[in-house]
Amino acid sequence: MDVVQLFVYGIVLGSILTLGAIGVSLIYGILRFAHFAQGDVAAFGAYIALSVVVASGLPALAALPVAMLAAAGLAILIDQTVYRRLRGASPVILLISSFGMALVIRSLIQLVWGPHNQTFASGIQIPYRVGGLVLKPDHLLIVAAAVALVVGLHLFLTRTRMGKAMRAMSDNMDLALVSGVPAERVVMVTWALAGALGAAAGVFLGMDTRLHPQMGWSVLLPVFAAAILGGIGKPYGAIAGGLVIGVAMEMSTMVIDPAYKPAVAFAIMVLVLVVRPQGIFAGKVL
Amino acid sequence: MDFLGLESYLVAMLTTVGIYAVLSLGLNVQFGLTGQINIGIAGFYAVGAYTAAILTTSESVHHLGGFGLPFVIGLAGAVLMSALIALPIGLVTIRLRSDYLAIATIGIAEIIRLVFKNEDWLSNGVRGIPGIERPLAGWLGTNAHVTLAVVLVVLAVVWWLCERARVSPWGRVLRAIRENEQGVTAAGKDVVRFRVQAFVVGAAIMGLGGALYAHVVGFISPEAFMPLHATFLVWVMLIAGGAGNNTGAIVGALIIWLVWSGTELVTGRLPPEFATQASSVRVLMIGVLLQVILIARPQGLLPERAPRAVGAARGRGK
Amino acid sequence: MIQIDGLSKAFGGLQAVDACSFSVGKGRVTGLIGPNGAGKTTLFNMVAGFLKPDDGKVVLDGEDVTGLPGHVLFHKGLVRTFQIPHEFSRMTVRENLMVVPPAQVGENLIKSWLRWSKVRAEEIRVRHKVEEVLDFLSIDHLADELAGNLSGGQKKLLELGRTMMTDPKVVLLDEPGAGVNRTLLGKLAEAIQRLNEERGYTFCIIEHDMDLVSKLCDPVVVMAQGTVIAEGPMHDIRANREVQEAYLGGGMSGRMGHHHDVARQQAAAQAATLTPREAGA
Amino acid sequence: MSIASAASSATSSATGPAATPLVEIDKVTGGYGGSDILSDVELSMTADQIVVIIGPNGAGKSTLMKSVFGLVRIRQGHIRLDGEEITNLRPDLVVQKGVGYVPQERNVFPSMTVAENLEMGAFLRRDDFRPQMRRMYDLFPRLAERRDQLAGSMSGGERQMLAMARALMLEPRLLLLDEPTAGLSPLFIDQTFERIKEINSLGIGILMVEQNARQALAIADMGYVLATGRNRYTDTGANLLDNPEVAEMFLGG
Repeated sequence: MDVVQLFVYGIVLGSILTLGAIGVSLIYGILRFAHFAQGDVAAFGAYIALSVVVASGLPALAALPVAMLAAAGLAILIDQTVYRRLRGASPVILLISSFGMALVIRSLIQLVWGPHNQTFASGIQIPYRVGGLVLKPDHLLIVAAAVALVVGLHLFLTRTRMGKAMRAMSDNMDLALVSGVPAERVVMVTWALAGALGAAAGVFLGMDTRLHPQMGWSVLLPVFAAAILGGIGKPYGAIAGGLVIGVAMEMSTMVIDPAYKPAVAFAIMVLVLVVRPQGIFAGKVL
Repeated sequence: MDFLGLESYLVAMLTTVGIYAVLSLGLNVQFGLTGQINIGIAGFYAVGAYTAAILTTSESVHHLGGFGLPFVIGLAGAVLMSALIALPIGLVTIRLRSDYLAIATIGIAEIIRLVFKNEDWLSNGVRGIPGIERPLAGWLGTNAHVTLAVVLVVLAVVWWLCERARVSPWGRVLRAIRENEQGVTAAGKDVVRFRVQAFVVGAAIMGLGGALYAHVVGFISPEAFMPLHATFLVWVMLIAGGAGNNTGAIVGALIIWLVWSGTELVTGRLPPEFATQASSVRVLMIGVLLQVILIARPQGLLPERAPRAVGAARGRGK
Repeated sequence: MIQIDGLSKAFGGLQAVDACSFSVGKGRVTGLIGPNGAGKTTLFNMVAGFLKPDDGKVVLDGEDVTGLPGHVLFHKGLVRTFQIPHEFSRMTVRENLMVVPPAQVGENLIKSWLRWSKVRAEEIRVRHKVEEVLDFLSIDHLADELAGNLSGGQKKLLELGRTMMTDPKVVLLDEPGAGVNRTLLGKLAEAIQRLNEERGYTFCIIEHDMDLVSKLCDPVVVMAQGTVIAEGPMHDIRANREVQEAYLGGGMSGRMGHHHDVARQQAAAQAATLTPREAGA
Repeated sequence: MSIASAASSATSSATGPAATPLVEIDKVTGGYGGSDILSDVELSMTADQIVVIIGPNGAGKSTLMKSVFGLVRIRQGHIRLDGEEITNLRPDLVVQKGVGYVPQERNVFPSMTVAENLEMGAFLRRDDFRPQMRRMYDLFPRLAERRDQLAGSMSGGERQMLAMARALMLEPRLLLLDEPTAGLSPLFIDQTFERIKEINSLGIGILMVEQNARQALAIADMGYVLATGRNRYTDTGANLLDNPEVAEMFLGG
């Protein structure tokens, strides 16, 4: 397939991974643990959107706010019921707990929405043709919405009191606490943001391909690869990381079997971890 | 349920528990002793299963081999192959922090699964490899009791090897690395070498578990090596039984499998149209159980205990 | 035993250790003191192979060992302790000590499986050594206690005990007295003294507790601003004006001769602030 | 010379010994976890003073300062701020009572800009803090030049300035400084002491721990010498500078 075409697909996938990776990075920056249920929170958001779409007949993008809200609520709920009780335990315990939480969410999804593949909209979209390039309307929507969300997040982190408090806490926890930053509130906002952005990633992934209960698990590896590439704990790095991983995964199909796309994410991640554990884009931080 | 039905149910259940106990012991070498988080158990489990299947099945045009070799050679091959796969992975990833290692092992397991799913010449892809004989079938027949006995013998040997490893100076260095790496360097030990060894030994044991599985079930396909059964349950077993404690690893396998199949008894009563939902309910319950254990008793049922020092005054010591 | 020759290390723009030279005599207990930020721990880390020096040489018992990694130096007989104890918390005190002896047969897993009698015989030897060490430090009652449960002072004793599990040529102790209560401090000092006198151990000790230094160490080396400014018995060191100035932070202007302007400014500033005092007094 | 007369003569503007001290540390015993680091320590200062705590390593200097700030468990004794009890009060509440604290290390938010660091300093303020921010830029012109630069990319000296400015954003009555000149080049050490004097001249009490005893005592109204967690000498900065016993004490005399 055409290089430029694959690049476009890469940008679309990259936008989706970016949103997931930002969530992972935000959680890591504030709570210092790798949240392995992030992919499944994203899948949950996608399925909520599916229910809205089915019930109302609106397009998936219109269901996005509801999905984001619901996933934010879910993220806060699991934090309050489980992770909060494990604060102060070693990150290893939290990591294993989140690994278990991933399965809980996945089985809930399967229970409620069934194990089959589903799509937001049946029928085939008529793509735009620009030169030799094929652009699906959904792809444009995904990229535009992802950009809007990232800009929104940027404004939140740099312009609002709470956003700055979040950055301060991720930067220097002790100093933030003595400055009067309300730690538990910041933690809740962090979960809400990570959940909402995860839900957006899930909805976009569902628009781009299809929904199935394993979608969260299958996207977890590239999402973490993106977060690590960008320097985990650094949301702005996650943007670059997500785009690099997305483009690399799509472009790789020119030389290797598309079935091995996840292996590309993995290979890049291991390379980064071994060569430059602080991430490629260290320096530009939360 | 009549007596024979109950008995065959028990035999089948204990056989499965035996296989899980082997996996749990393998994880204990990595996580319990050394503190390595391997979320790719399924990968090494699959390598072991496919290796044993390819080595022992009779020749087939659908996949590599088979070579029709004896059961014991299949086991040895499984151990060797998973160790060989683990070695380069270990050398590359072992210096990583625990959470990075965790995500890296997820990737490894995923890639291994993709290989078995897509490389038809090797594994017959999604159609899988059928016709794997019961352990020692040519010699002792296909009796389920024999199968159970073989699994339990292998388990006993693995337990003994793991226990010896734990109380040996080798295990002592691993536990010290888990506690404080710099302190081990200051004691003149090459930390990286020990960590790679632990990772490889653990993976080899998981491969052995995979070989047992292939022979017990008789048919393998990539479906069997999804992270849920192959990785997640093993983690819950080790955490519940007590990380760092080899006996705990076995007890955990038994108890969690009891709970797991117990949940089937509950969900089995649901009308058939809820069959798919039922399996989700079971995973849900196990997932919640893990959270409860982590919050209420993170050290597990049988917490880690210091090995009794060799030559201590009591017992047979000098 | 150790000769340190022109050792230097800079972090970013900061010259932490600047052409530092002194030697640690065989069978002596050499003290290394100096105000905070003098570069003592950096120097220690370089000597013990935990940091690579930018320049200079470390000679151990006649052999150039500059830049060798920590676990290699360990096998050459150079052992260190840490300012913050690096104990293995969820292991017993006995196990903590048993980890240390080098090249144990049972550290090979295959041999542990197949040659257990050999491993066992060695374990018994190591165990006796542990008992001897615990006895020497009079903490034998703690043998089966988890190291994480020990008090700060007991952990320091354990650190010292770990160095005794090999037969080191020289032991570097990084602030053995920090965070140790008075009673245990006496015990620790006595142990160091006896190891030196009865077993001929060579020590080099960073310490801030001057009572401990004067009790244990001869000679004492004083570092300030990354370099050695004095060397001698503690008695002379106390009376040394330059050392006193270093501790008061005034020694700096004297040493900053190459920054003439800064030095002059500082001198002027000091003179200015001293005037009213003299007037008042 | 007695302590009281030294204090009043050293600070011409002192309101006399009868005035309520800004800070009063009254026979404080305490430490971290189980063990006491401070025993029966006393210290008293007024709002217009610069007070320096010096002493050999392990004397408990930083611990004493942290005890004012609620970071140390005080077992016995009292700490009062303007006569009000603040013993064992939570750090963020101590901040609200008008105490600014500049830790020795990790005292800025490295990946936030200078301006954002100052905003974080004012986090507890609900009113308009921009006038105070302008005052800080006037006091530290270097920070004004770099207001949009990330704190992490600044030199040690600039970061120290920023840390002080950040702590001043709540307009505290008392500023605690933990070794403000540690690791700074001589030029920045001089500048830092100059700024400290200026801050004090704005009517903010300064209580600081310093290794650089000679220069610190030179600007101090009062000096407290601690050794092994106890008061050893208390006198005017000038007198302590003159006292040969102080120098020897550092060497265990």
